Amino acid sequence: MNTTFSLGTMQLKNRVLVASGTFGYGNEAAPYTDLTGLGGIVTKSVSLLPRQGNPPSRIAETPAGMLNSIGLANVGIDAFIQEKLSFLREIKTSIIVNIAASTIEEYIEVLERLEDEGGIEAYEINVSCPNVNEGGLNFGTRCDMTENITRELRRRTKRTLIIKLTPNVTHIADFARACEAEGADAVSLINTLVGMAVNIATRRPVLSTITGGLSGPAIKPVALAKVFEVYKAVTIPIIGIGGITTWQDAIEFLLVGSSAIQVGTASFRDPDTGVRIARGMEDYCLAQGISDIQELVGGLRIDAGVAAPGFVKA
Amino acid sequence: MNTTFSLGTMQLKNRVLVASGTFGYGNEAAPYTDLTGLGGIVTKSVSLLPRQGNPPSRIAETPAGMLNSIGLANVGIDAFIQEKLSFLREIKTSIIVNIAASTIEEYIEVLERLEDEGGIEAYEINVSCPNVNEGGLNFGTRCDMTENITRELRRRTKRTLIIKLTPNVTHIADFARACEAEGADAVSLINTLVGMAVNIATRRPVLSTITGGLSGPAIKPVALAKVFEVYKAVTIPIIGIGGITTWQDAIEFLLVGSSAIQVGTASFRDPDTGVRIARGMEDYCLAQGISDIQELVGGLRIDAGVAAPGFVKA
Amino acid sequence: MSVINTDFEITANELIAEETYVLRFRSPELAQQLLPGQFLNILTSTHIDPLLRRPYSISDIDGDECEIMFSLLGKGTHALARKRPGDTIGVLGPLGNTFGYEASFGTAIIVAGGIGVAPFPYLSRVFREHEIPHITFLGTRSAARAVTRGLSNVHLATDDGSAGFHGNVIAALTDYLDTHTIDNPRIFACGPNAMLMATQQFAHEQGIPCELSLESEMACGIGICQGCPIEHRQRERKYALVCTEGPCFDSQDIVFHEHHHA
Amino acid sequence: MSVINTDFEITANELIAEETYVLRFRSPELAQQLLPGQFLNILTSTHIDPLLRRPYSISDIDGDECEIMFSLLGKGTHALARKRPGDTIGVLGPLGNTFGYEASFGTAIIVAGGIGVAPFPYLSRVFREHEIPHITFLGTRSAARAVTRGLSNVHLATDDGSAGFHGNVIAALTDYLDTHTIDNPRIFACGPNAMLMATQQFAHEQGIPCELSLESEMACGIGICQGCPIEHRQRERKYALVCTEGPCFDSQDIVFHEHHHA
Ligand SMILES: Cc1cc2nc3c(=O)[nH]c(=O)nc-3n(C[C@H](O)[C@H](O)[C@H](O)COP(=O)(O)OP(=O)(O)OC[C@H]3O[C@@H](n4cnc5c(N)ncnc54)[C@H](O)[C@@H]3O)c2cc1C
Ligand SMILES: Cc1cc2nc3c(=O)[nH]c(=O)nc-3n(C[C@H](O)[C@H](O)[C@H](O)COP(=O)(O)OP(=O)(O)OC[C@H]3O[C@@H](n4cnc5c(N)ncnc54)[C@H](O)[C@@H]3O)c2cc1C
Ligand SMILES: Cc1cc2nc3c(=O)[nH]c(=O)nc-3n(C[C@H](O)[C@H](O)[C@H](O)COP(=O)(O)O)c2cc1C
Ligand SMILES: Cc1cc2nc3c(=O)[nH]c(=O)nc-3n(C[C@H](O)[C@H](O)[C@H](O)COP(=O)(O)O)c2cc1C
Ligand code: FES
Ligand code: FES
Repeated sequence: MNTTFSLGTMQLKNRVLVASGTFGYGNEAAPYTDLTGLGGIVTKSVSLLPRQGNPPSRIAETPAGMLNSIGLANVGIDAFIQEKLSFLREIKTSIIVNIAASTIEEYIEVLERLEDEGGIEAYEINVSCPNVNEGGLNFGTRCDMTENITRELRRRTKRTLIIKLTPNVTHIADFARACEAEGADAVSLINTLVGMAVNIATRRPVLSTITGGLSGPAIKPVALAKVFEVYKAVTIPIIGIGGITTWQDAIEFLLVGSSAIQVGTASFRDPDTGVRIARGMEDYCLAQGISDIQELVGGLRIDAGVAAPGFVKA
Repeated sequence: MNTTFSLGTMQLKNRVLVASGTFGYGNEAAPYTDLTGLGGIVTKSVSLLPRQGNPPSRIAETPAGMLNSIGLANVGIDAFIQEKLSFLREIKTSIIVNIAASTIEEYIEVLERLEDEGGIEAYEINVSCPNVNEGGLNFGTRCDMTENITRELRRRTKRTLIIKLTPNVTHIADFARACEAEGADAVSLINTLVGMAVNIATRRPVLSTITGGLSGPAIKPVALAKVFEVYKAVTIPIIGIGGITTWQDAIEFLLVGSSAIQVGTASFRDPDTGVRIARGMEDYCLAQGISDIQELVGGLRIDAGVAAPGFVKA
Repeated sequence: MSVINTDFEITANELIAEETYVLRFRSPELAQQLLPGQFLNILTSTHIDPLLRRPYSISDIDGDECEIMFSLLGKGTHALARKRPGDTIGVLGPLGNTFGYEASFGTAIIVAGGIGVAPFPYLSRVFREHEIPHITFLGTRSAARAVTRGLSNVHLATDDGSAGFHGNVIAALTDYLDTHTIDNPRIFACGPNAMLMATQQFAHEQGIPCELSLESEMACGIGICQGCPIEHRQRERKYALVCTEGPCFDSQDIVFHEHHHA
Repeated sequence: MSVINTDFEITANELIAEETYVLRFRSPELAQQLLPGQFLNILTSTHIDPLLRRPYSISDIDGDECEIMFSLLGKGTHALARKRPGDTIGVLGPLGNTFGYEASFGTAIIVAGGIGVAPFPYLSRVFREHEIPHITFLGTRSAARAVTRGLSNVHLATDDGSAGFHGNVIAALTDYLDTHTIDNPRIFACGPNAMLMATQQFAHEQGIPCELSLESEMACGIGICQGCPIEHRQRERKYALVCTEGPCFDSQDIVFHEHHHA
């Protein structure tokens, strides 16, 4: 049974990655799972300078989901290279460094610093950061900015380049098309949905930043719909993310068009989730007589004559 | 304790309405709850012609939520007036008729037919319908179309006019501003999020229409963030909708800026939910010494110096 | 008639066949009202997930106690299986219409597949009380999953041949009718859609009056969500609602589709 | 040392005070490793809601059995309270650091508020075993909520005056120190943030070394979510993580803020 998958210049040993910001830099979760069982590890977003992150409270549980406003707390590119990369390099799995920045120049600088380092197979670009030059406007909600970032970074690396899309837009397919046109090797989606929660006893927002990002099983139906929308629009591979907790969830994402998936919030409930999912998918394929899991990608069966998807038929 | 609330020409006896499409035409749920305990009933969307709705499967449960693709199944305006309105009129609560259409002309025609009928206090306009003239593009995801509908309908009625907004857009505040500018008395939000689910055994979408609308507790954090975004942008009242299941949820919606709320999916779990919430809110106000529940509307406390909300700080 | 939307205390929850349970609770009001073929919409857990109630046929009535029967499938049935006497469940009902057991016919043929047997102990009890002749064809995957309690004149068919007829329940019925004549029969069927479709076709070919108790996804069970349509030949707007217009339908009125095989 | 992420069978779950339970499970591996002050991250339910684990202090160790103590608050604790012997819970641990009970001091002053008493039966056991003098100040809303088992030399303070000192636990401690001298004391405190803030201030004013066992929202408990920051005077990037760098901190290092009152 073939579980491997080539994505740009990267060769993944299976379709299961762990999502940025939900698995630290790999070392923290190492005691709880066999990291070599993962297709790859996407690091916490790394920025040029260290970031202390937002004040507490940074997280809140919601029905079948959670909100976070971590604020991209991270050690910064220097400390990342000096302290974290050596551990990551030793793990027998693919390493994808997720990059966050507030200006295009910053994205470029972080990427160029990483180009000098071995052991990194791909970059995932988090465009859901407020752009300081544009007054805090999210890069990821502006198609032209997403396009520019992709173009500038593509020019500077031969490594696999993945653009991570935000779901908080009207037509996510437009963003995926822009990434494809500018040479991205893949898009990954979805990042978190904007959400909030209120503590009625104090009458304050639960999160220190008022709003935050919603993740977990609650958002899985939204993520599937976004992946399917993008799958109809581009031919580059899609990495599906959002609420994946079981191997069955992962198969759903493959069927709607994901070539690989990422496990996020579910790792908090159980850090071994990613490895369990990889194993579950393999067992499923064996049981179903599927010789290459690629057969499942985009394998959704749609009867002729059903209504065009994309609008809510409520 | 004052629970009443004036909205345009309508006087609501309390802040709790039941949401369109989740309470039929009132008669079905009557055996299970005391309809007079509700602030109002929003009818299932009514269209000009009867609509049979989508083929099965129309619903699917998801984590703490559900998907639906009912397809606006309804009796049509004639049968609504002849068969449903007489029951609704007799209930001692406010009646808000929700209107759906695929062209502006159709919206106008339905509204004008209803203008001749007594016992209706308000219209809620469902703009989340595919516009046939624009090739199925959703009215509600195009600001100019939302604007046009509001203008044309405002011109034709003195009754309370509520525009119901879809959350599937990048900047929902723009849509609310357009509604306010064109004279809407209120906006209600959110309608359902686009979502989907896959049956991995059959490899088919669970819903016959592939995608559908996500509702229920899962979407509550998204709804709260959207209401808060709109509250900062307009001065007309907001009716908050999305995952409200308990009176505590309702208070959260008031604090972020809702003047009233609607209970949707929760009525399926328990048709008495709306009345229980109205009672719970009243008890809460009494216990807290709140003499007019209006005090809570927009009462969210925000510390000086917190990050501007609206972008995900993941 | 008064409708009920209350928590009831569970008095028993027993494993009666492989992965199949009978759960009882005490409710004189429901016990008095419920008729064969009707169902209850049950809150399987106080957690918000699973969010929706699950419909269950009334399986039998014993004095003041009501019985439902379920087999393990997903979240709801696993939550139900964990319940113990003394725990409570939320029950909303009575819901839906009844089997047409008051129609005029000679002998009732009950056709049940898998957990589709659930409504028939109660129907059989009513047949016995009114001395209405009836014969039961029960199809299951294997002998270990067969639930015959409360039934009469049972002919078992198993997919694996572990007991009774080796094959499906319609094959068993056809086989039986090859050698027996039934006077003025009427079929009452409940089970998976594939079985109902076969039953429909069989009844049509043999010209036997037939009613089907249908399943559907349901969000509300009371007609407010429009989530449970079935294509119906007599309806102007194409669909009937399984929850309020069913679950029991005249077989001739129902149009099955591809997706019902799923 | 080996970390554990397994389901364990519950051996007891008892109500020991108003809305307060002690739950035990058997795990020789954990019983051998866990030290006072550490915690476990517990899956309170197999349902997907509540989604996240909840952290609970190790309350005591008895042979091969581990004990946690909890009081009813929201979804997780209500789910835990429904558990019965024979049911299982998912446990991940041992997590966090320990109390600095190996520091050099004369007498330990334990300050506990409400369910903040949870870690102290175990700490007290270690103190007793090593013959370290200690005295315990326990504050609760009322006498009915006071849990004193496993503690030694307890001075109770209740908000409603229903037993012991009438007032909060720091007032009780202040009152005590007015009339007693404690030789080379060290405070070990756990409880609601308001109490910890008062304890911090008291320790600072009195010049008593003090450690606080902090609470925080936690998604993972193992350092992968960055969800549990506390402002820390010794940290370059302002915050320490309660789950991996705590939960026990030197009182002098911790900066509380407005929101901690909530
Ligand atoms: C009127 C009516 C009466 C019913 N009476 C009974 C009864 O007496 N006893 C009983 O056990 N059930 C009965 N059902 C079915 C019952 O309501 C639930 O659907 C069933 O118990 C599964 O619930 P769950 O929560 O365990 O599974 P879910 O978590 O809802 O589903 C688990 C998986 O099984 C699939 N699934 C769900 N339902 C079915 C199904 N019916 N057939 C095949 N796959 C399915 C789902 O798609 C999902 O993949 C009845 C349904 C209706 C509409
Ligand atoms: C290191 C550590 C050790 C802990 N040890 C224990 C222990 O030994 N025993 C114990 O009972 N608890 C302990 N807790 C707290 C515990 O993890 C849970 O937060 C608590 O049991 C409530 O969970 P719940 O699911 O019942 O409530 P939730 O459903 O999470 O919350 C219900 C409501 O209470 C509020 N809330 C949640 N937690 C708190 C809180 N701590 N104080 C005030 N309001 C709150 C929420 O905002 C919400 O409104 C510890 C926490 C930490 C970080
Ligand atoms: C606590 C937390 C921190 C996150 N941090 C990042 C981040 O630094 N960079 C990023 O691109 N995405 C980040 N994400 C988003 C996840 O990678 C993922 O896209 C999202 O959570 C949806 O997947 P899930 O539902 O499986 O969690 C974070 C998510 C969570 C919950
Ligand atoms: C089954 C179902 C049918 C619905 N039908 C309509 C409708 O006809 N018109 C409309 O404006 N909204 C409709 N809605 C949307 C609800 O009114 C509401 O906006 C949405 O469900 C979010 O609220 P909730 O999470 O409380 O359900 C429907 C929702 C559901 C679940
Ligand atoms: S289940 Fe809601 S209308 Fe039938
Ligand atoms: S709880 Fe996740 S980092 Fe501390």
